[in-house]
Amino acid sequence: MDAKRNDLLTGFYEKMVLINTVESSLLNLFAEGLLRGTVHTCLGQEAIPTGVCAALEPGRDIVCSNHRGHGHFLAFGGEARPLIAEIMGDASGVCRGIGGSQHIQLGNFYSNGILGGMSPVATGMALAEKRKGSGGVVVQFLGDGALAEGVVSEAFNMAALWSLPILFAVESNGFAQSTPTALEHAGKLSARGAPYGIPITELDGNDVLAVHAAAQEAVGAARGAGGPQILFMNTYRLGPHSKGDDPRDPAEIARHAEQAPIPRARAGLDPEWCDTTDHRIAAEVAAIIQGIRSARIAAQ
Amino acid sequence: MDAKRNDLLTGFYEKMVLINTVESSLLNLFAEGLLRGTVHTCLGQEAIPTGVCAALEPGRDIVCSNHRGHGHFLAFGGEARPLIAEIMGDASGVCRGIGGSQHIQLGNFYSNGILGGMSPVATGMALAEKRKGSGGVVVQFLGDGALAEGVVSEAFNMAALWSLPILFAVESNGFAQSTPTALEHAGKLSARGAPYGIPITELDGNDVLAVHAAAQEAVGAARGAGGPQILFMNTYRLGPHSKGDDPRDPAEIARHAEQAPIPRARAGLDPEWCDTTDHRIAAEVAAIIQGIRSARIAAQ
Amino acid sequence: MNAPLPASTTYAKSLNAALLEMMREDERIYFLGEDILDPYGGAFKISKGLSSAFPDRVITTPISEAGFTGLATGMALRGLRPIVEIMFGDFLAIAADQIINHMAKFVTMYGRDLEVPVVVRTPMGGGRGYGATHSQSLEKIFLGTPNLTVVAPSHAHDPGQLLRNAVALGRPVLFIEHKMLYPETLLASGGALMIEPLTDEPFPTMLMKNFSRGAADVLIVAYGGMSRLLAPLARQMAEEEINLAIALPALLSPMTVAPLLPLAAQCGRVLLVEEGTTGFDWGAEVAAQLYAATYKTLKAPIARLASRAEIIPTSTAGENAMLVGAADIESKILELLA
Amino acid sequence: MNAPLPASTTYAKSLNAALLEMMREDERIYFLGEDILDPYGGAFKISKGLSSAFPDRVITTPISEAGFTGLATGMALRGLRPIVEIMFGDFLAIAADQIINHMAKFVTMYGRDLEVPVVVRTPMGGGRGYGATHSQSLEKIFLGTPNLTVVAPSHAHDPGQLLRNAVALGRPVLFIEHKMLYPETLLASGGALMIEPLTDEPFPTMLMKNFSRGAADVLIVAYGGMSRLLAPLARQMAEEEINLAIALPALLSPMTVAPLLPLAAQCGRVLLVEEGTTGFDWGAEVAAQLYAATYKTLKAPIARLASRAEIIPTSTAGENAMLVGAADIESKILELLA
Ligand SMILES: Cc1ncc(C[n+]2csc(CCOP(=O)(O)OP(=O)(O)O)c2C)c(N)n1
Ligand SMILES: Cc1ncc(C[n+]2csc(CCOP(=O)(O)OP(=O)(O)O)c2C)c(N)n1
Ligand SMILES: [Mg+2]
Ligand SMILES: [Mg+2]
Repeated sequence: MDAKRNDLLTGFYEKMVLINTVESSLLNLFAEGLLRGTVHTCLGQEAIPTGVCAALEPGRDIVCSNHRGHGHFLAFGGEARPLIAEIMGDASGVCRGIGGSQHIQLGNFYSNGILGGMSPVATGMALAEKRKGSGGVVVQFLGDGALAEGVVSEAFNMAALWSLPILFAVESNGFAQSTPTALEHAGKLSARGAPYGIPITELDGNDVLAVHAAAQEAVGAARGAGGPQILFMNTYRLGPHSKGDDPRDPAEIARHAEQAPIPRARAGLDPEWCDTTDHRIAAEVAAIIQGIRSARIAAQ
Repeated sequence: MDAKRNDLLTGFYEKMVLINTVESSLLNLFAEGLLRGTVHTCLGQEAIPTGVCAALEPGRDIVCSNHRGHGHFLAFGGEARPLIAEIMGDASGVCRGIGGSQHIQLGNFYSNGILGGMSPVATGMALAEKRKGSGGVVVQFLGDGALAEGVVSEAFNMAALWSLPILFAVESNGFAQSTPTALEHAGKLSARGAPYGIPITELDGNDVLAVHAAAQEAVGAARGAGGPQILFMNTYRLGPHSKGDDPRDPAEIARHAEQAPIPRARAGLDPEWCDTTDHRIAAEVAAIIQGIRSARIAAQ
Repeated sequence: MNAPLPASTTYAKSLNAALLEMMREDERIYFLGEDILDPYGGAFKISKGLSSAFPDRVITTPISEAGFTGLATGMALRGLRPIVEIMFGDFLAIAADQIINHMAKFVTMYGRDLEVPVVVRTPMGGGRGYGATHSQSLEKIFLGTPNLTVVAPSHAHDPGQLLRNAVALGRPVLFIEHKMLYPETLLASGGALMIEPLTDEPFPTMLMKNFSRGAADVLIVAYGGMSRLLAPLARQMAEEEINLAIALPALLSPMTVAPLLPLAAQCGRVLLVEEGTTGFDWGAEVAAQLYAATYKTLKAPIARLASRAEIIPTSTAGENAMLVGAADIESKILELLA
Repeated sequence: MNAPLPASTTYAKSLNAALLEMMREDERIYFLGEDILDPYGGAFKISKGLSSAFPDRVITTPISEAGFTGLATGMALRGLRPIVEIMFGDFLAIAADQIINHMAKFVTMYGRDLEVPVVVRTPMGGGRGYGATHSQSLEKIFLGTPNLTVVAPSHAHDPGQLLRNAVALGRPVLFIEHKMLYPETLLASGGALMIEPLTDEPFPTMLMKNFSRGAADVLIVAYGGMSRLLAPLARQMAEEEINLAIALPALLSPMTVAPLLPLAAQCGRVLLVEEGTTGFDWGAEVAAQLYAATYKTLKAPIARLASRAEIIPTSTAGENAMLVGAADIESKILELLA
């Protein structure tokens, strides 16, 4: 592995571990009763936010995220403290505790909890950036399940019709909530954008370097007037859909855990450095949470 | 041309002339002020309703129609008098004058004025017929413009997922109201159902025998547990979108008129018989309209 | 038609049991929605066990709320009796066209009455910190839709029985369940509370009283999840000797105030409570009708309580401040009596 | 802010002229919808000439009402000022989720105020025999939606100026135009009628009176297309010496009755008129608020008129029987005065 590739990978590893640590901590907080509502974690899917967002320029590019958006937020440059505080419903959160896990906005980052609903909104943003000549590209993250919403098809059509700078980043984890893809999608899911003439790249979404390379290419094409792009990334969710019960076979989950993005990245890195990094980030996140807790207690 | 083919063609010719005559008469009634609201005629598109509905069994098959549905109604076995009366808002109409041009139901025929909205409804009917084991097939007529409604994509997915007996019959006349297809659809429109694994046949929708043959095959496949089918039929609307203004170049319309279904069918038939048929049907439709008028005057 | 309540079952269990029973009795009943198969059994577990018992008639759908709502309409038009679950009531907005311009229209649009026996059930309401798009009480956008019946049982009703009645109606029903009611044990008369039906329709109004002698001081009219706040409040106020008559209509639309008039006239003070946001709400129609029917006989203007006309925050503090709460109701009652 | 009305222009021309002017003045304004390009210029010709003058900023869309409404929201979030045309107001139901759960939510859902300058305009109403899915007054499903402003100018307003004000608002506006008003010449004082603004907001309430001396016998509150029925009726009743004060609010939601109170108190008789179907309608909220604010001072219960809670028939006879008409209004006035 060359030096540049190694630099990239260490950076990605750090980001993925941060995402993983924040998500695990959120599940713990939920179990502790310190967090209400709902929380969809992207455990096992860390390569996609990390690789895709590394191909973006947060100053001019835009991310439209969905219900499973914490990783997108962190990978796009958002900080862990205001994110965690937000999900804990704290007034110091990025949206003053009002938005919560599924409704987050900061700068060029927007999320909403209605599946598929952000697709036309993101398409409109891409139209605006194109007309303003900003050079900005919009990334719209979508789960495989959300592809069944009609409004996503409408967005595909409009984005292609007007050749807009948007990347539809599909995180295909094989499930929507409890339902396997085969029970809710006919035919070839990755080809949904094909009749609109949108270029589609299907790839292993657990290989962070591959995700990043594909995203760079797709974002570059979109920025260079190549119109909309689709990345169809295969991955697997290691955690429950939100909190609590998971009807899947634990053996299946364990099998996928071996192929998860973090162990895969780790295989190309110095194990000692990885351990140090893991501990450092664990400590950082723990400190953030401790800080929020203390402030809460102090305020009472 | 063999005898059977000739029998078919004469029957189709009569039906197409009936449709054409009713539609023209409706436009005249509108111009006369005897008909309010809106009226979308299928002048120039007569082959599609005629050929498709001839492949159906009105007793068990179902037609879900759209805003341009008079031809579908007549071709599916509906009578001209109650149809015309309905569109004239007469209490003797098939829906007592309440539904009007876009909202007609009788037996297994249903239409509605919301573009694309009948696609999931038709899909549900197909599910019901399948579960009841009736052997019935549902035909859902759709314009090219309506394919942009997201709910149509949702219906494609469900129909294919559950392998339902439904035929999506697309009448692609190159326009939606005033807008040419290229201004509202990206990519390859006929391929929209492809990613769902739905078999698609694209064909000349002005050749009534070809339409009928394709419909027979598609309906047969759907009935035989082959799941949903798409016929993508290219045609051209010779009349205005509804009544009144037509922004298209008259020369373009004239060029297409030569290739319209009725002149094309006529070319394979005895011209004298055709003339007699034309006159007979004209007289029949005129008598129907005269009857409705007289009854109206009598009622006043 | 309205059998006695089974002892101490929950709102969720009542619905689940009714579904199982109905599907056993009637082959035309289908159940459709997202993530409804066992072992998951639906986001709120209302369909638990259904797919195991009736694998052919329980259909898990793609995430296409408009699509599968329309699908159900088509099934209903062709002789089946589908029950649709919309996972969160907020997503009804996606299916609005299918409900308003298709399902409800077909009943009479063709100049004759068609049977359209379809029930769309959905959990509404806040209180769980789900945030702006998963906590609303959006039923009000469907109230007044011609040919659409909107029903919202409180936990003083037997929700399972009402669901049976909805399926039996033969016309489109939107069936609203407050998500905070699911774990609640159904209310029955006992202690300070007397509960009885005020009307004998398929979707009756239940009357909950916290007194046995004397007259009511205030008539409260509320529906759905509000019973969760009102039952404890009524118990508490019984000790303070404030007599409350609480009418809980299950039938939101179409609606008549006629059964409420004797009570309204009797106490002269009326409070309307709902969780939806204020303005153009359920209470507006109730108030307008009540005022017209009791004209000048009330002792005070009708009080209306609803949630603030804002989006619903995720944080506990924000949600509590925004949604109507027991404290708001209590102080309105005291205000009315002052 | 509300310039004097140009002499004898129509409702449609006023809108068209305002659009042309606004787009000339502000490069951020885009116009989106179905079939809006020249020479067709939109189903009701409101966008005539726009695409010729501003080819880059007039975008004809696919038949995807949810999609292009969401598109406009995205444009608005990123600094543009889109105006969306929904060809028939009935199709708003398709875009309900995009309006309620996206457009309106973004304004405050993120804990801070975001600018979402988007206007959705659409023709509503019956009277042209278009039938059940092209004749409704569906605005009522959006009334009371937090963060959504609903505006419906009558032809006593200057609709073009109100559209300018809607675009300037910086927040989502649903702008309702009754399709029967398009060919109407805008009303101005003259003959028996006096017209003046009652309030001075961006979306003012206009007051139309058919008398110059004495007091009003009845206060009528109505909006949008109802002015078409009310203006001739007011002229006719002037001859019968029945004094009518007709308040025509343009701002439907959010709404306050405060400006109406002096008039209501003065005449003590109030009639509310709207074309939407009866029940859970605009008038319910107006009535509830008016009753509360005028408690026991009115001379008679508030009268409410709306269309029958049925689907809208195509036939002339059916449509006339179902929709609220001038004769219904007249007899309600006489009833109030009896
Ligand atoms: C319109 C809508 N329908 C349903 C839901 C409830 N819901 C939340 S996440 C989810 C599954 C989504 O699956 P997918 O899109 O594959 O994303 P994943 O959760 O797998 O990341 C569902 C059904 C929702 N939030 N919005
Ligand atoms: C949901 C919806 N949007 C818009 C319309 C208005 N409208 C009626 S017909 C039409 C064009 C339809 O084009 P297409 O589907 O190609 O059918 P065609 O008229 O060409 O037969 C439009 C936009 C409608 N009826 N329904
Ligand atoms: Mg998934
Ligand atoms: Mg067409």
